[in-house]
Amino acid sequence: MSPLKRIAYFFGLPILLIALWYALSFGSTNFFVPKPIELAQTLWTTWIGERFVDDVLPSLGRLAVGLFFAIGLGIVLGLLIGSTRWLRNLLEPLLEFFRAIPPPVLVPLLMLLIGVNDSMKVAVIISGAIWPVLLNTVEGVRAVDSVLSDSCRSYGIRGFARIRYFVLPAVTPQIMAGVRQSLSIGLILMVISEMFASSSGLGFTIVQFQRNFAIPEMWSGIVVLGLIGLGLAIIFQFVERRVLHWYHGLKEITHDS
Amino acid sequence: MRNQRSAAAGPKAKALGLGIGGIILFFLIWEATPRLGLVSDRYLPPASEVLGRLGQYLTEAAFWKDVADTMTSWALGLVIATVAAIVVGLIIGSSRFLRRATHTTIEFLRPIPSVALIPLAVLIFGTSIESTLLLVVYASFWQVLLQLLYGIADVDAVANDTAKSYGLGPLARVRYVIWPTALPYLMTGLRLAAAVALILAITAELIIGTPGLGKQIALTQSGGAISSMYALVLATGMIGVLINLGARIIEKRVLSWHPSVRGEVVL
Amino acid sequence: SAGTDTAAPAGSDVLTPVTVGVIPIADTAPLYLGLEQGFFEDEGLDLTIETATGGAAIVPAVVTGDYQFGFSNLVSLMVANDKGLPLKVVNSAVASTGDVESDFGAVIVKGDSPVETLADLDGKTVSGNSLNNIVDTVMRASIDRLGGDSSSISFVEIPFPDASAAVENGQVDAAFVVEPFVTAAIESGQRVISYGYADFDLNLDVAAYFSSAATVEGDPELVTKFQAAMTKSLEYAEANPDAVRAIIATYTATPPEVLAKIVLPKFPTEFNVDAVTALGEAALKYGVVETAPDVSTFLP
Amino acid sequence: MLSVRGLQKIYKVPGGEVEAVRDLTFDLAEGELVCLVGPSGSGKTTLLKCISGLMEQTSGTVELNGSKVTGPPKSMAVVFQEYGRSLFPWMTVRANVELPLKNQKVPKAERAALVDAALKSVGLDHVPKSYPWQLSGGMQQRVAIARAVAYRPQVLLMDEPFAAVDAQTRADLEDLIRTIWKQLGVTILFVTHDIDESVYLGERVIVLSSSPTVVQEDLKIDLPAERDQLNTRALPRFMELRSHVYAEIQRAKLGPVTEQITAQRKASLK
Amino acid sequence: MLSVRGLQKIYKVPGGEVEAVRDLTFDLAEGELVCLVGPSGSGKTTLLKCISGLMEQTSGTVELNGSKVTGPPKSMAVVFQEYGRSLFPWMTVRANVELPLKNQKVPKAERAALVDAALKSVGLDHVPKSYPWQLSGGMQQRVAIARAVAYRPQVLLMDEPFAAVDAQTRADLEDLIRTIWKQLGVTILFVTHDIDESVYLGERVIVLSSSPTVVQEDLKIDLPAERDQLNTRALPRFMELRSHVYAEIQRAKLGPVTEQITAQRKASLK
Ligand SMILES: Nc1ncnc2c1ncn2[C@@H]1O[C@H](COP(=O)(O)OP(=O)(O)OP(=O)(O)O)[C@@H](O)[C@H]1O
Ligand SMILES: Nc1ncnc2c1ncn2[C@@H]1O[C@H](COP(=O)(O)OP(=O)(O)OP(=O)(O)O)[C@@H](O)[C@H]1O
Ligand SMILES: O=[N+]([O-])[O-]
Ligand SMILES: [Mg+2]
Ligand SMILES: [Mg+2]
Repeated sequence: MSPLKRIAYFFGLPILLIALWYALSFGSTNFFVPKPIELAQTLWTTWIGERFVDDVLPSLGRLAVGLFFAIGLGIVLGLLIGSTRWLRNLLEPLLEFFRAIPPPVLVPLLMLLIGVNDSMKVAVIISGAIWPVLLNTVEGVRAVDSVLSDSCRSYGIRGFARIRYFVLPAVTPQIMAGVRQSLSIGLILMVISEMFASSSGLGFTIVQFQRNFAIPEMWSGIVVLGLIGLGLAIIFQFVERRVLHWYHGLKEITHDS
Repeated sequence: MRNQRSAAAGPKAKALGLGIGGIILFFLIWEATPRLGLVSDRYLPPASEVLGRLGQYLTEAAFWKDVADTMTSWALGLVIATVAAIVVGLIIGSSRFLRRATHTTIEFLRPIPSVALIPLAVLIFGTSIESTLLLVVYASFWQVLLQLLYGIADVDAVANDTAKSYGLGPLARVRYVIWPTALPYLMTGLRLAAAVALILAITAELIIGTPGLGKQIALTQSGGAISSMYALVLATGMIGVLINLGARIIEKRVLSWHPSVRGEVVL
Repeated sequence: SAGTDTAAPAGSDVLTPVTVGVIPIADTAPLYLGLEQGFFEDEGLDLTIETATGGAAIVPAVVTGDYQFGFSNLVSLMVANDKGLPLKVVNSAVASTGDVESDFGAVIVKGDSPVETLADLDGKTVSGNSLNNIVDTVMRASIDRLGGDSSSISFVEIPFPDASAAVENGQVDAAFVVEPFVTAAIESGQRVISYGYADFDLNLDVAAYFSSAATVEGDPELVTKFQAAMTKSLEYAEANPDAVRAIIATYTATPPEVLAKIVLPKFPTEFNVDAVTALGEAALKYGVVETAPDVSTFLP
Repeated sequence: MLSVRGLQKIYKVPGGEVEAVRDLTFDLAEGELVCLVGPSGSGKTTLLKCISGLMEQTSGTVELNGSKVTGPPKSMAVVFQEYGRSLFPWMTVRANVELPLKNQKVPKAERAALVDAALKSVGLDHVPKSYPWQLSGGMQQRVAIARAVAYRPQVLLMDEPFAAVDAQTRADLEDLIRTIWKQLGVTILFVTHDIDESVYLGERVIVLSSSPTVVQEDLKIDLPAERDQLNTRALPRFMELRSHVYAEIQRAKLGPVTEQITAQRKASLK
Repeated sequence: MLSVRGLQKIYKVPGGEVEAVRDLTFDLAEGELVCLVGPSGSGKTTLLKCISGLMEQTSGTVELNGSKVTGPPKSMAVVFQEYGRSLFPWMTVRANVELPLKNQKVPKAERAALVDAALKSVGLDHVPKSYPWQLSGGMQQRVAIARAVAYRPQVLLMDEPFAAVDAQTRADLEDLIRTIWKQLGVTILFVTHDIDESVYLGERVIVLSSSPTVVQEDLKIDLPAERDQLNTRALPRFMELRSHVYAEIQRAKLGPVTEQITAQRKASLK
């Protein structure tokens, strides 16, 4: 694809939507609904500078650590649980139990067990972002191709080698689907984790704005979240293209025709 | 694989037994934590006390009314989100152009936390159930959509070529090839979304104050009724387990041909 | 009051529906009592109480007119006023007890903590339920008045229900909590170093009922009726603490044995203008608002 | 009817290109049965994919009944070499065979009759309710054949359709193909590795060179129209023809024929 | 060395059972090369899966060197019928062939030599960096063969390994198998549909009945040990043997032989 086309794809729909929003908000005076231009100005004045260093960067740091562990643990546990039936039977109800507990309820408990610190916030991020990776990995492991699986067994490829050379690559497409979900859920939980027992951070700041009726600032915070999400997605896409180049080659035989 | 076969004698009973074993283990650890003084029982009451309180709740009509309220938002929200995601997903997923053109927008909107939309929800719908629904739908929509898009990308080239060569048009291919291929992904998406929908239903009730389990949790929290609060959290978790059980049953039926399901029967 | 229970309001058969958004805590007991006692009906109002856990859900609903009235703490209302949000304070709601030895809000520390007064908190970590709001404003003001340095303190947000545990586990050195957590903390061996609201001003208005500018200007009659009913309710609550405790049990989850022991707030019918003025100035001083509210127009 | 002109296909792979097919030109008349043989990797599958409109060629044209093929034409059916992956694992054998007919809105009764007949003709009338993954390799391949047969296409492209079936079944299926061909007047392009099969089945055999591919030989099979497994294969002419094809393939394998030589050969054939 | 006794396999399918293999008993001596033929769906793949310990039989035993096979033995390699799905799509051709050796901790230099030799022997030394899905069907199948050959197993099970390759390559690969067999003394069980191939390759040919399967015929191939594509196939004895196998298969296809008859035949063979 030519760079020009790429740019058109990237900005096309967003520009269209912003134009629509601009048209719709033209005559509106609603206090809670921002206008595009006002929002853009607020975005600039609110987030560039000191606040970026004090609130956004530490949040991003926690997010990165949380995602790292969520993805790592999700894959490791997923491989374990997916390939061991008794473990799956043992843990599935429990995992479903924890998955159903809303983070705002979980936070006090984590505070109790871990304390009011960065580890707690990271734990909140892990507690929510792990599920898509874990679930997708488990399902992927369960669905590996039977002929490939037999090939491995007949060549005595077992244990760690089997995971490394067979299961992991085979499940990577599913894992990537999970990771992509985890990125945005992690971001959401970064906000939620800062809504409790916090005094700084992106999420904390957005909630402050919301409580203090700084509505344009609040929306600008939400836009920042969206932009961070977009940034994560772009990084992710880059990594995925690399990790799954064989998969895209395999699938695009027809897609390109 | 070997142990899968040895489990063949009453595998269902065995699976159930293991699952229950896991739960019992969890409760034992929970019971021990405050009893051994690892955490003060004023902040984390022992499991037995919470279970007792839950037992009491189960006999109260008001509790069941709350459960019904929460489950209504959950079910409605999930259905709306799923249907919308399937329609949007199939449209976007089967066109390369749309896939590319919507990418930025989707990735921008997806990480916006539902909870940040609460003012907007209240602004539009007040504190009625629609506010909760908006949050539930927004959060679970993306889960289903994304899984579906990945599923559609996983369509086998040879299978798709076969369908094309037999003159199956785009719609027929969606129905006979793309849909079945994406179904396993969709089921995972649904299970993710079901949990997220429950979480958001409760969270919205908790924060906005629409009636349901979430509101009750908030009340017990602010009222300092700590074992009641944990009893309600427990109830929430149990609902999650039941939902997953239901999803598994549906999955077994819908995906009987899929390696993840058939593998356990044949091998 | 037995008579008002059954007597239908003469003259008008049709009641005006009115919805009030509140937080289900002890502070709003008079509203529930007023509904129970028929004070609103007497004024021709058909009252519906909607609950929420915070201003985030109430304010937009009042602004859009879904609710005619709402309940919020005063500093939040000052902030809204500061941001130009079209809200109007219409009635007093709840205030400190006038007793520095016993109030419904308190700063607690661990039983064996070396901290004796607010002035000892310098350099320490203190929690409040929400920052840049009434709780930290009054704490800062008291600390600085006692010769401490509030800017050396790091404040963190911890919800009231979780604060006592955070104190116990050493995650914070002190915490501002309200009832029923004050009583619970004392019973578990923790100490109160300051009854925060009363320390700021013996009779500090903590929260108020508000409405939107549109309602206040467009339907002054409704506001007058609400104020009348509210005044009756507040007086009734102030005079009948047992009724207050009884009604709190109906809309919160606080166990009855705890309810019997908690310290109730005062339910004044008039604002303490001096205290509100001082609160406004403190809010300005600590950067919560950019301009202090003009109390003469801010209050009804 | 089907005309391939100067077909070239270059696969783009990371770090280079693979010229699978260099320059293929040939015609199929209406109702012809042509066999295509060529070394492994010579581009037979590639060619079939281009003809069926599933893949775009790099240059050259494919025309069906005078109009360019740009997408899969409805009147064409393909039996894929990767039979296992061409069956839908979520459908029973019967549903797999029925699907294209259902899609064509063939009335139910007629559909049932066509499916039954097709399954019977490939010897699979006993497993309609099985799923493809419950079948042996040969059975799966026969399901794919039954699907194509039931579809009654105008043009039938088959990519090594008998690779996984036993000798006896193969003979039966060969006769089935010739019967269908004669009865329905369908145009068939049949890829096979079995030289005897190509001679026995085809009215013409096209031999491809090894990759980058050109047509190395286009041989008319002048055997009687009525063929029979025992007698036809015993004919001296059959022996001659198969030896010829065998020699050609061996020559093809020796290395890619240079364009020059091919050009010469083409000229000499005219 | 390899001993199959009373092997039975019943597949459980929703709503019933499929008895794929009824009762198979035969032995392979150390270093034997035995071909297995039988109608499509007669359970050849099933049998191979049981022998290789990939699937558990319903009853009967498989013994390798005197000890029961309960899981895949390390000294055995299998070439699967579904070659396309047996290659790892995320690995290059070279990595696919190399993996089992790497897993066995074969030193790097030796590994490279083995892989190179194996790829060369199947005629794929020019594509080591391609991915399997960039290859033609026949090339994929040859990669699977190369992987098994490079592994140097004690027992080699091959399930129609030449189904997708052209005639010339097939002949080459047949000779390759016999060469490897003679050089390394490996025991080979080779499933094929091609009767000529079974006779040309094997020292023995086992013919299976159609499903539910029993051994219908166990035929010694008394051809000279040194075989050659042109001369051996022209031997009168070769013709006799292939006719015999052909007749047996035709008989097998007529319907499942009853256990009684099988028992009689077994008795008469002793
Ligand atoms: N997707 C692809 N990417 C790159 N190269 C490819 C791709 N598909 C096929 N090729 C190459 O194109 C050439 C022709 O392949 P094709 O599958 O058409 O051969 P074939 O004649 O069908 O062989 P066979 O008889 O073994 O099936 C081969 O060299 C192969 O490696
Ligand atoms: N997973 C399965 N579930 C149910 N039945 C099966 C399964 N796999 C194979 N079968 C049945 O077992 C029988 C033998 O199958 P098998 O694959 O062993 O045959 P085969 O001899 O290898 O045939 P082919 O030569 O066609 O590959 C067939 O009738 C098949 O339908
Ligand atoms: O979207 N969520 O706020 O979880
Ligand atoms: Mg091919
Ligand atoms: Mg087979």
